[in-house]
Amino acid sequence: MKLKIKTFGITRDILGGRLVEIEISQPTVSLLRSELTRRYPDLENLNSLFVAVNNKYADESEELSSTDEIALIPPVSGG
Amino acid sequence: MKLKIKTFGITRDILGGRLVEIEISQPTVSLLRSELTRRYPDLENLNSLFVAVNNKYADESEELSSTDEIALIPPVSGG
Amino acid sequence: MIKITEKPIDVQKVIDTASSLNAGAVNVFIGTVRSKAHGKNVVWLEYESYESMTVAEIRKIIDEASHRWPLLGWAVSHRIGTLKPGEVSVVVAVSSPHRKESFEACQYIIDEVKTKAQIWKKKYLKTGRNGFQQAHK
Amino acid sequence: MIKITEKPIDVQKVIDTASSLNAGAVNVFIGTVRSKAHGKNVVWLEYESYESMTVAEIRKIIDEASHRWPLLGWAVSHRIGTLKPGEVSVVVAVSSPHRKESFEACQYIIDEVKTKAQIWKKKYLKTGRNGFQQAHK
Repeated sequence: MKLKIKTFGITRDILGGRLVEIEISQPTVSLLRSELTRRYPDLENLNSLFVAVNNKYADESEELSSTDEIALIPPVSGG
Repeated sequence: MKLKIKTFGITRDILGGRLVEIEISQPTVSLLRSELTRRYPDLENLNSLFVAVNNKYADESEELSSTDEIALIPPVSGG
Repeated sequence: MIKITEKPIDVQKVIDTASSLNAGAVNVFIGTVRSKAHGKNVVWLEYESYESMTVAEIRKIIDEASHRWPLLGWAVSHRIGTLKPGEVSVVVAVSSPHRKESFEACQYIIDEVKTKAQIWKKKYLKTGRNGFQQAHK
Repeated sequence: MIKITEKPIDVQKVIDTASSLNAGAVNVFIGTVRSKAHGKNVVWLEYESYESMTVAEIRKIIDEASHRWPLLGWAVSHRIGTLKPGEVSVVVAVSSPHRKESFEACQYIIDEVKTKAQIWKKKYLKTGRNGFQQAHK
């Protein structure tokens, strides 16, 4: 299944784009995370990395579909 | 000696004017205070009453002259 | 800038005066005239100041604040004269490198100004249909 | 009002939005871009936001603050896009009956916005004569 991943902050630099496509079969948040860190090991250096699905922070077990709005949320630095 | 007393806040209502003249011989802050409370007993109801001489809070023993700028400072309420 | 003024306070100007290019934080306190006091409607307030003493007193307060916190800019403006509900009576603005100290310094300054500056307010309250009452607090 | 905007923030407008006739106090926090960071000159900053999440997150922060303190008005505005040193990045304003709670609520809100809102800054720092460096903090 093809997932579209929105990137923000430093994850955009690491993944190299605003919207990155990843192919995973029967994807969950946990599987997505494994696949991303395999391809982009620099993600492991972050103090935290949340995955948001449809504008909510997702649990690791949450199943993903190709119509979900998926986003990577690295440590925030507003203000 | 004739002293001119500036009034502020509630002391203006009690003394009935912005600038009140008081005659005292060999005046000190302490004597002025006694004379004022004798004439205007309502002053005793104030939580505090400072006497300022030439823009500084004065000690009770300070001597006063007719050229001093003397002011009554009741509890403040700015802000 | 320490200003005692009969004219409406320009809040943005007070903020601009306190700002600094090296600051990351500006904290601003704005005191406004409440429409109610002692359970009654406020018709208007009158503020007066013993200006020479007030300016010296506020300067002392600012000196103490500058000693305690790394202030990069500051400004205090207090209105006097007749004010209606909703109008701004006082503005304190400070800038500092980081936000925590801007909050602490601004709160210190307004607390001290309220308890030490030689400024007095007189409230004119509405009591019943045609009645008025004055209050010195 | 919660606003995420590419345009310069009108501080006075944020204050007006947060003001209330029943309030005696308005506290305002203004975050500004510092000219120095990590010991280097800041050339510019870029802020971006995941706007849908950011607005919902700030709304939760405001709800919690309204629960803890008697707020009469509030407004939060955060700038995104390219900012130069001295420019305003964020404004938080709250009004309340008395001053203490206005300081506490405003500080709570900006602390929470900084640690929770989905906003990211990227600093462009000058290193040497022609060098640049990017920093994500």
